[in-house]
Amino acid sequence: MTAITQQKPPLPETKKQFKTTDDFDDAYLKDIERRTNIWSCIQCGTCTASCESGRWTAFKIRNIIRKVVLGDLSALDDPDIWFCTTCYQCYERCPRDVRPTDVIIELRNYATARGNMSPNHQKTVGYLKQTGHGVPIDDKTRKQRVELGLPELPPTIYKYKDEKDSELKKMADYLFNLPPGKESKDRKKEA
Amino acid sequence: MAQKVTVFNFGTCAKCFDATLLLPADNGYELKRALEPSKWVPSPIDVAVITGYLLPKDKVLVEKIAKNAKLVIAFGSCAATGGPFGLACARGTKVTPARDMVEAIDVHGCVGEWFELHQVIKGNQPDRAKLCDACKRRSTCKFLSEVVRQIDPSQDDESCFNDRGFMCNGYVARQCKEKCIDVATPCRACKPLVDHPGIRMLSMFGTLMANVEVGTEATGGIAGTDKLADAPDDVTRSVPDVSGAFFRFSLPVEMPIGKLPSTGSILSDVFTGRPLEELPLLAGMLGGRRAISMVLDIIEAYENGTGIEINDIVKGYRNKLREIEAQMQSVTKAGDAAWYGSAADAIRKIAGNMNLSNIFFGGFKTPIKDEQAPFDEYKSKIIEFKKGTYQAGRVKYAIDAEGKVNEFSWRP
Amino acid sequence: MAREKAFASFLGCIAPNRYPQLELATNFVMKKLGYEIEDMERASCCPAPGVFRSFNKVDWMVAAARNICIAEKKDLDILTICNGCFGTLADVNKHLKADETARNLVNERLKDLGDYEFKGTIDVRHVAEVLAFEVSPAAIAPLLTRKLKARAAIHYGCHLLKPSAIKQLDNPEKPHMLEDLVAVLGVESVDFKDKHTCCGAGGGLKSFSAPDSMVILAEKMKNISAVKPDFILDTCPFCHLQFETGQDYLNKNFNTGYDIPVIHLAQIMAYCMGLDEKLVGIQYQLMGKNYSLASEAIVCD
Amino acid sequence: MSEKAEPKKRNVVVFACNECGQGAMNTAGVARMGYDAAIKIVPLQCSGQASPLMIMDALKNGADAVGVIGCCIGACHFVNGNMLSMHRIKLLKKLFKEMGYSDQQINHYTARAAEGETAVGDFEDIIARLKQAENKAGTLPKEW
Amino acid sequence: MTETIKEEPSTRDESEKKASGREKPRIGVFICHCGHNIADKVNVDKVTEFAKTLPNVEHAENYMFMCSKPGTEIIKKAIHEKGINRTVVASCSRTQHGPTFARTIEEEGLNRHLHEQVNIREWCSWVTKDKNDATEKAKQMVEAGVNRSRKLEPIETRKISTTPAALVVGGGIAGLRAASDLAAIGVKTYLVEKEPTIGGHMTQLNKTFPTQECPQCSISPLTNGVANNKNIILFTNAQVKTVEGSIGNFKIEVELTPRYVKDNCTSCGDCSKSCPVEVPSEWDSGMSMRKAIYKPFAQAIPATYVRDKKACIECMTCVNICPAKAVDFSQKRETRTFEVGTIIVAAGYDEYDPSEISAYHYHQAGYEDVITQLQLERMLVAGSITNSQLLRPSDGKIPKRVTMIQCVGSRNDQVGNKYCTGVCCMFAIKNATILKDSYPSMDVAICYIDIRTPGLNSEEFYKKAQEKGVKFIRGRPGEIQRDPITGNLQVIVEDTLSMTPLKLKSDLVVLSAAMVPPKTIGNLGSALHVLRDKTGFLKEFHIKMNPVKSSKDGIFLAGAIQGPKDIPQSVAQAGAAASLAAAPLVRGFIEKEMLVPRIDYDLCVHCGLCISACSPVAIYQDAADGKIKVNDIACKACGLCQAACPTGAIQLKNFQEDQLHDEIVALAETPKEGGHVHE
Repeated sequence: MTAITQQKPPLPETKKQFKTTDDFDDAYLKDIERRTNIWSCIQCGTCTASCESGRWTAFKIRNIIRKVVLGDLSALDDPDIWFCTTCYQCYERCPRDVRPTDVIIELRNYATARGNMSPNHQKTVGYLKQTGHGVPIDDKTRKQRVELGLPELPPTIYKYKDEKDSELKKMADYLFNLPPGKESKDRKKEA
Repeated sequence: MAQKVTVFNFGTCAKCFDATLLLPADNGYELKRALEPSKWVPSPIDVAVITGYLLPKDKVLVEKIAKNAKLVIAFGSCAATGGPFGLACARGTKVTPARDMVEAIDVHGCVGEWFELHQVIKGNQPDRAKLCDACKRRSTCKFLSEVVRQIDPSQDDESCFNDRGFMCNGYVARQCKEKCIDVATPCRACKPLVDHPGIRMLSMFGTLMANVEVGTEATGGIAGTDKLADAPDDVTRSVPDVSGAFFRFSLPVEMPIGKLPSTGSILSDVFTGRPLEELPLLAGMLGGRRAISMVLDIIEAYENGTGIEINDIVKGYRNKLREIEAQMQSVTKAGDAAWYGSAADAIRKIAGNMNLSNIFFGGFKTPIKDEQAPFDEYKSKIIEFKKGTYQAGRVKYAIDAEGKVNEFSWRP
Repeated sequence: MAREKAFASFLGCIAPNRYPQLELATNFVMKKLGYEIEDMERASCCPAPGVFRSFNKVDWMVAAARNICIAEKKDLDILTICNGCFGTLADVNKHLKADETARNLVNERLKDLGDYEFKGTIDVRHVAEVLAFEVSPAAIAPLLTRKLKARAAIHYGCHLLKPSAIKQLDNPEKPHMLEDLVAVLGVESVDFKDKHTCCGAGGGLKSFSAPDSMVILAEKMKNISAVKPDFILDTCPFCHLQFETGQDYLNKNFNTGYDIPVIHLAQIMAYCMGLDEKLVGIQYQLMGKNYSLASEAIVCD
Repeated sequence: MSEKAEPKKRNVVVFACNECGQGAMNTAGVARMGYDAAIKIVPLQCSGQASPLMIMDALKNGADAVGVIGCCIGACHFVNGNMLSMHRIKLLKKLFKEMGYSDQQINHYTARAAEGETAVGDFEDIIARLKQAENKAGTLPKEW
Repeated sequence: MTETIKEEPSTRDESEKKASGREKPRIGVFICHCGHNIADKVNVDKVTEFAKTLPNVEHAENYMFMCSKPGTEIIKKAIHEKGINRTVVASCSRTQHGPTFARTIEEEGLNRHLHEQVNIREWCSWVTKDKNDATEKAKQMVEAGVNRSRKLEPIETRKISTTPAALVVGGGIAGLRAASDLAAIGVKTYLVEKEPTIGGHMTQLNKTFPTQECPQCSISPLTNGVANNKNIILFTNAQVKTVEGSIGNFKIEVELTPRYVKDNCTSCGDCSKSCPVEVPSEWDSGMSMRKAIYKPFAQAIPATYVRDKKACIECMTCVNICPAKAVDFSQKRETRTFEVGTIIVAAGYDEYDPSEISAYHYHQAGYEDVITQLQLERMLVAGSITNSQLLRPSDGKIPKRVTMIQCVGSRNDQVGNKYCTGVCCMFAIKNATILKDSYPSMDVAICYIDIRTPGLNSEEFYKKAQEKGVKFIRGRPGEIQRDPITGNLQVIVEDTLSMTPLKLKSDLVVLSAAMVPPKTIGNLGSALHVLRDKTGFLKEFHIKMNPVKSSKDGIFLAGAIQGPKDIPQSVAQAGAAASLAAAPLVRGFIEKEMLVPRIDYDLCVHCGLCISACSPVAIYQDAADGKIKVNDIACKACGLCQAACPTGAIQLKNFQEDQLHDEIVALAETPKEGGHVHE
């Protein structure tokens, strides 16, 4: 008998294919619900059918809305939500006026708060904090501006960065102080 | 043998008391006026006329008066049903109608009207003509989508205020001499046509607000769990202040003494929680001998605070009013009936009536019956409500974002 | 109400920092139409409706409100040449005007950034919308010195018209404002498949994962190149950037050999109103270096 | 507190419409569903007939709470009577709040003739709310 | 309390009028044990004793079964001996034995409304646990009953003779069914149809689901029958202008648009042949052309031709060519007035115009191949312009791929139609099946959100369609896209079940457009004083219990005017409406208890809120003297006006403020000997 039991292989670790209540939490829904209209979604798929991004990427807006309605937290960790180009096509066409684009934006806010933020995006935020622009100026353009007879620097916040209590600094201090993204944390560990 | 009639002055507002000055001289009864009832030496009289609002402390005195009088008449809304001062009972002040102290006949009205008093003294019924019969506006009674707090009187004076969502209690009011509706001010039914005017109007407005467009959507859940009345909807929310709108003169008889904390003075108790646009009228009712300066202070405070311009003509008239008031202080004490009559007429001419309904932020509501200057010089502005504290003259008050007064002070 | 016949020009990021010629062209056009243009000193990124709104909606609103306040101080309506900026500023402006709680919240936060308070006294306008509706094609016609006999693939971009509930400019499914506008220049708009879909840049996708955004553009370019237009006409520097770099990327990786010049509405307008072709600045751009507007130009008398 | 409030006899006046309101109550009775003896029913034609006048009348004369029970919204047998009374009660509630009293002693409900439990549910809710109001000492005083 | 200024109600004065109810109230209280049902919980004797102490109570008694013969005898005896003129019976519900006792006192010559039923069984003994509580409650309820009964007044029942005729608005399937049913019962019926021909949408259809019969064949007996029926007077090209009065006697005014062709038309069709003008045919929903003088379709009834004045260029060819000299341009619009007893509204529906949804590009240049289901029907129907071939409008080729889009204009908040039209699913499935049958190689896809096929054989039909190879794709298309070069159409839709976006190449796209209320409904509704609900359809009296009656007595609804319906549902409702409408006419009179409001004109201020509050529109302002008045027959005694009135001028009899006040007082206070209210 014992011999046989010894021969039995251990139960293999399998990825669970079902979801339990732990995977759900509709607390974070409450806010989204207040600002959007998700409860009236009938999953008709008009949004996905209107979604340019969805035709070429794994992004399936209807499915994400479904997850939100169910309170499925995986929606927050799902990188797909970052594939929306906010083109508002679904927003325009939704027969139940669910305003999917707003739902996505809300979700992204939550995701960012959880630290699900891609390195590239952190870089962009970095630009904003350093230069006040998502796309900072480069030397080529400086030259070009001069050639075109424009001032070398546009009269934007970057130009005034050095004046005392520069507003650029204030902006950097007070805006978009976001939690570090998970990836970046991981990277630190590796280093 | 002439009837002995004595008029007693309670409460602060002496308007009704003064109004008795106008009782005809040759009325066949001898009129005495007790400005300070406490000083009155009891002597048997035929008719005792109580004016002003009564507080529990007055009970003894009133009973004493009643003992000596054959007939007690509660003259003016304050004495009869608590009147505008009764609004203070929401904050615990026990304003009591005379009827709750002694056997008394009510003569409603703010200001109480001398000829009605005259009739009652003579033992006749005051006539019961309906205000709506005298109103030039016609009602079609559409269901409301919203309640508006101000209207531009110049546009459309055909349709009933209530049709335009501008709450008017004229439906339940009797005709009076000083019609507020004539100066584009909704009636608050100081002379009720029926009993419980307030609740009836409330009932009527509730009905108006239930828009008749019938929905068939199910109420969801097992019935009994749908507390539809709990969710305040926009229309209900748009009624700024129910007690002030429907129970302006009858709160103490319709509702028990309220539980809100008192703000100290009875005056501020009355004003707190009222919508800004009601203030001038309310002050006109409460101010008594100082009504004019009170109203003008309130108005000017807001005008200065928010930069509403006033042209010189308007200013002129306002000054004239202040003058009249100043003189009145002295004269009414002496009790010069003739002068008082003429002064009252002068006030009516400018301010619409003794409640000064015509004076409003930015000007006057309707043209002043006067040869000078065209109408639009006077037209009242639709004001928007700016949160903040405002002060002028004796008055100081603060309103919140939706234009409700949350503190009021007036130092005499 | 803000001052008439004058605008505070909001540059944004890409226009001044990548395509200054758009900035120049816009000023030229507006001056020609008798508008005065004032700079908005210390204006920052709008910030972009896709990227920054996704990170933190409130901060996004605050930063945008700050920009609006700069114009409010000048008592001028804001003029943008970028759909993104338009998307952000117009939406935030409308939202804060309507929603008091949001306004109070934002004003609280604004105190940190300097002496700003959002009052809601101005509007935010897009150059295309100003030209199409305030000025109107008819009024533009007499000012033209040149006309172009060209076929343009018009790309509206997303945030110019949508959400139509907020923008209320034109029917997003079948708009015609730009078509009407370029018609007076003699430019013919060619219809192509999926005309009103996104260029793929928006919503932070370009920075999040450039390849995916390129896939979307690839389809777009396929449809556009199929109808062989002389150039692509857009109203948004970001789309501009996407079309430029995108064609380049596709050529490099899939040797598609695209070389369709990308021209902003302001550029074409400026050219037809007599701006020197050098200053229109197509030569600075990646695509259509050897494309000359002059070749198709017809001088008006 | 509530223990002390328990034994005292309450009177809750319930205005019930002729259709679903009374119907549900009869059904509840036939099914022998028990509910608080404080419930006293005034049969009306339609819940839309229950005017604030009557409601205040009841409270003035010593009722502890008042409920109005009609058909479900949209199913009123006189088209929209229930809506009318509902809106009036909203106003009344507002008035009570303005006087500093709890607005829980006047309520509007709906019931379904076929389902007694709906009526019983309403009654239980009335009592629950009343107790809550009493504990907060928010009910109108008995005589005024 | 302010002194009551209102005058005392007439029931108070104790004049010597003998008429029951006028004299001093003498109340008899009778309490029933109901076996154990009441007596177990309620101490009946105590209650009886208590009742004796109440004012005006001349007699109080309890008995085992009041409803039994001996029980009622007790009541009669009391009436005889003690001169009781009002009775209060405390037993079961007013619905159960209330009528029994009412009848009892009626037999003794008292008015039935002088009986007050107090329900101490369902509302007290059965629901109260504690005995004392139950007894106390019973006391209170009895006192309340006594107080109420004290001021009750007799209500007379009036007989109103009815006009033995009915009006049916709308000549569609529902209208026809209703009209012919009425006629069969022997009621003279006026049928008013706004189109020049009767038959409605059904005549446009090709086949009917689920059995795929020919609708023409099924409806033509009905149309012919109606046309030839002596009992039915048919007005085509006609619209109802005004409706006055109430159940039993409505006065109707109908406006007739002239046909410009006299009835001696032999429908030879020469005029049409020779007419030079061509316009798209409405009946063919634009799929074919018709002349300016025309007959909508071959089987049209009435067969008389009709001239379209707008299209006509007045070349007079038809006038000259007509062998019967029937064409007559001089005809004028005229109005007919007549009286009817009841009205059935069967105005049907319109097909939703999809061009509102711009992503589908319906009716736009280049998108000719986007059509609606109704147009598809018109193509497939026998003898159609394509002679029942399916040819696509753009190039007349037979399409290889057909895509159908469901819920176009239904379930859509953007266009404001929240409801599900309900029939489109079957409609589409049917057409898909037909296409599959006639073109097996054609590939037919239906893009749906949910397939809804309730009812007989519907689901089976759906299954058949699946077996036939119709593709069902669960997803609502985002747009219909056209390649500007090839001109091909693509339907872009996500197959939500497999989460894949699809681009369906489609040669023909068919939109299943919603059913919406007919355009003319607004005027009709207001003419009839019938309420409409949010969707714009006419509102039924009660959504479950009375879906056929309208909000106004004597007006009934049939077919799609009350909400989207398929043919069998419409027919069924029409039948029900017919029988309901016929009943009072056959009977010859209606009996109406005059339980109506009375108005105190001293208090009425003509605010008119009672008029708006009155659902059956029974209150009106008399044009003559400007007074508000009540139409006793239309009134439903709901009392809404009473609560609405700001001055309490209008009071529903036996529910008057003061009567209810007495009752409320008794219930609000704990019972005390001698009661609360006294004379």
